Amino acid sequence: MMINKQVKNAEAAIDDLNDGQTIMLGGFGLCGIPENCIAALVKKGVNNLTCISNNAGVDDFGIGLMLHQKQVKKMIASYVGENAEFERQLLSGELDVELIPQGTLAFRCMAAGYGMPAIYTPAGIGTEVAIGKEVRNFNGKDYLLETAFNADFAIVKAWKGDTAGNLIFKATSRNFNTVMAMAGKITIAEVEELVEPGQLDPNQIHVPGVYIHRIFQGSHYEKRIEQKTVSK
Amino acid sequence: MMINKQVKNAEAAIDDLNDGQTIMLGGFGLCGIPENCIAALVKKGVNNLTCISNNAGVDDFGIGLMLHQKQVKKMIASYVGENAEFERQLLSGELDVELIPQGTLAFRCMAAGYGMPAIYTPAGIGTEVAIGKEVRNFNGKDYLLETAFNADFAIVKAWKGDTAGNLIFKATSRNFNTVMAMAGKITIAEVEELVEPGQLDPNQIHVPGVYIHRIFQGSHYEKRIEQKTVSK
Amino acid sequence: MLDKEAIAKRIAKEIQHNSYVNLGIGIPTLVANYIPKNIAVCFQSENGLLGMGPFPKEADVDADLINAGKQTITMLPGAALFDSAMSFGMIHAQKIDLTILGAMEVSENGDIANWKIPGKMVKGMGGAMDLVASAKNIIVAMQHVNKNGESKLLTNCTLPLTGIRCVKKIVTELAVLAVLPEGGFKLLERAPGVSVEDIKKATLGKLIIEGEIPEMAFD
Amino acid sequence: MLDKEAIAKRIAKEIQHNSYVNLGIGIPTLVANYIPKNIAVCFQSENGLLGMGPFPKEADVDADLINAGKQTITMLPGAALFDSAMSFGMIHAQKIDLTILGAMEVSENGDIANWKIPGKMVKGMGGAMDLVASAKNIIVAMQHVNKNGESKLLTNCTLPLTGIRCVKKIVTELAVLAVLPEGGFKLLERAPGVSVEDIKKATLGKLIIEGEIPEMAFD
Repeated sequence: MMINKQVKNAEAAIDDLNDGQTIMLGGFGLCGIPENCIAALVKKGVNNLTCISNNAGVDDFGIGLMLHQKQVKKMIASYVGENAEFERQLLSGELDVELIPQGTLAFRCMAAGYGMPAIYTPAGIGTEVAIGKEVRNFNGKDYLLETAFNADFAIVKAWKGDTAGNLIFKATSRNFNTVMAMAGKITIAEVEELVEPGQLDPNQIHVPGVYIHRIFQGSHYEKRIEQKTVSK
Repeated sequence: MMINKQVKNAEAAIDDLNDGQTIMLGGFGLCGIPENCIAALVKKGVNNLTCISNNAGVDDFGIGLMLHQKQVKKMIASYVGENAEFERQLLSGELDVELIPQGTLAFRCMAAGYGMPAIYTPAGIGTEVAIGKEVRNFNGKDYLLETAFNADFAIVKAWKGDTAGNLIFKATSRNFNTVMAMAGKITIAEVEELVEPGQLDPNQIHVPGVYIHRIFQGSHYEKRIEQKTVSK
Repeated sequence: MLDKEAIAKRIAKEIQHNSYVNLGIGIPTLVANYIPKNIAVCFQSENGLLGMGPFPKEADVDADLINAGKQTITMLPGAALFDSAMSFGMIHAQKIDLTILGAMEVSENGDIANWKIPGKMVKGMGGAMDLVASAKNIIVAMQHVNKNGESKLLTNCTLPLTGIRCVKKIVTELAVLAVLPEGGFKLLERAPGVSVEDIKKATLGKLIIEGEIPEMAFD
Repeated sequence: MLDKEAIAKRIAKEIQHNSYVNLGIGIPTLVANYIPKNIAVCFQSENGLLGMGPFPKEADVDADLINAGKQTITMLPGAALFDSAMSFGMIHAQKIDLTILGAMEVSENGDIANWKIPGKMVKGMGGAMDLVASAKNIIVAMQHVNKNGESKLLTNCTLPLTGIRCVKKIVTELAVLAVLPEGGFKLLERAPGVSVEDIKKATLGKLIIEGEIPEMAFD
């Protein structure tokens, strides 16, 4: 009998996510973000969160919706442009922001998912990112020691999933979703299409179900596009 | 125009692989080993090699064929059972053997492929594997510092590939082939089926072509089974 | 005294619902045959598979689908394939709930030796050092004494170690024992027909016996 | 003086056959439009794609397929998708041959500043610090002077750094310059109609001029 991770919906999935916790949210820009869970977090009104995510959404979508309700105490991200409310909270000191290189963000997630306590990266050497951090030289090149993230929840969005928790992503919506899925103490996956075990090709699975604690089929995906660019 | 990595065959692929070099060979047991390239290495008679591979083949197949010809100076592996010639060379001192934990083998390859100079692993703490290595405590647990491999060539075997070097593996023949493919200074991939760019689904590729320097369609795969076990 | 199948059957009772389990070579492999139907369990093979199924029918044998013991196997619905790095990543990140493996020696503080006998052939540690360094729960399946009649439950291991302070429970042909955090083998159950005295004789390390020791139940 | 398209066109000449290239936002993105047909080049987008193609037709727009600038894009035959960890892994392992990006300032020893203006809004470094810390070859595409007419080619950067000793070449509206390993901007080419004197006036850091400086050729 295969282990079943299915929960009813986003509300059920985040039921025990509480004030003051640290959460990871997958996505790059608005691509591959867990829309249903973000909506549920906004509805639940959970506060004082530390959010780890590459971006902070835009004013009226993605993590921007949580910022608007002042649910976020601290944001750890690599790029936070194009968000007026974010800017206001940052400048007023309401929001604590830690900006880190995008690769460092990915590797600190990966480290957590691989049971590595820390990793070495050359990104940020000689910059303010290196301040207060251990620098070590290997083979003539300097590296920063960066520690694994420790997140209470990771919330990711996949294209397809099965009730055993196996996930498949589409195109560039994969981004941070894989490494965050592997990094959460509790990982919640929302998927566009949830199927029974055996319906996904085991060879094509991007994240094995062992990393996933709760999974549900989301609904009403808006999948907003930040920069629609077309060629004639 | 897509970059083309195709070479004619195994002989062409290993043409500049020379005596004394360090090579990685993918596979777990005899599953997913680069049969064509091993045959070409045996035929070429290149010597004094340092081989990094999870196993050392069996007496008359896999890396065992190279051991038989005394082409291997040093073997870095995690498990080398069931190989009489290996045992003889080890006991006679002809062969230098470094046994390392299987996860450490995988991570030292991965580190090379990810540009990480070293990684921390708990495997081997308190054992003879830790002798002479740096031990560091993170969050109350001890870890060993293990350095990235530095291999002149990585030789892997995939199920399908395209001329741009993209690879897809089948079932458990994936094993070390992915991380080794990413780790070689020059990586050679032999595949059962080589197709044109565009024939593989970009979403299903296990190793992107950027890691692969030479690719060819192999022939006459024996795919020997070490332990055929069936249920009635 | 239990035979190998009975040891495997007893260990199967330790497997919890909704758990991910890594089975070593030998007796541990047999455990899969005794999982109750109502228990959801997913077996990991560290060469890159979650959802390992039984051995294949002759017609379904696939050289590309083997377990860590190099045996041909099958996949169950819901299985997932991955590479060796991710496999040991999930082991080190403690995503695998239980590891069951064999041992040559276990010490009373939970050290384990199972990969090398100096002077004899060294086959290598394979994935054992990774598994014992990280598993949340480790159960050892082994004979209580070696071929020379010497106890394998020792004060300190004499063979090169695979890992330290990691074994939580031991199931042998004679007994089920817990390794206490503060050290010592706590006798939990006797095999049918085996006396506490028999177990005392076969155990060299510190044996802790409190109250009546029940006989194993198998139902 | 070159316009943005001409800067991109000049940089395109730097791209070698059979190379993997990462293009930053702004002028670097335009470079893709000027690659000669006989040059095989593969563009990486660090959010997880190798083999990035042109913008899609209206009917082919896919919210799940964007580049690092969040623009909708397409994939070319032979493209491969991966996650952010592998993407930056291949960057750090120097599998990407060339990085082309914009800058606010470059110093004569190759330091680059392009992510933050203290006191003003901080948008974050995104992937820039990873790219400049690892790329084998970095070309900066930028204006020679800022909006206030101040040189962006300095002895030392005044803005917070993105990376140190990494820029190899700079292409501006006025000139092509190499950053020498021992320090200094070596003038390689003048833009059409631009004199060496014009470039001297616009360059605050150490400018090295040896012999006749040719005018850029574009074909």
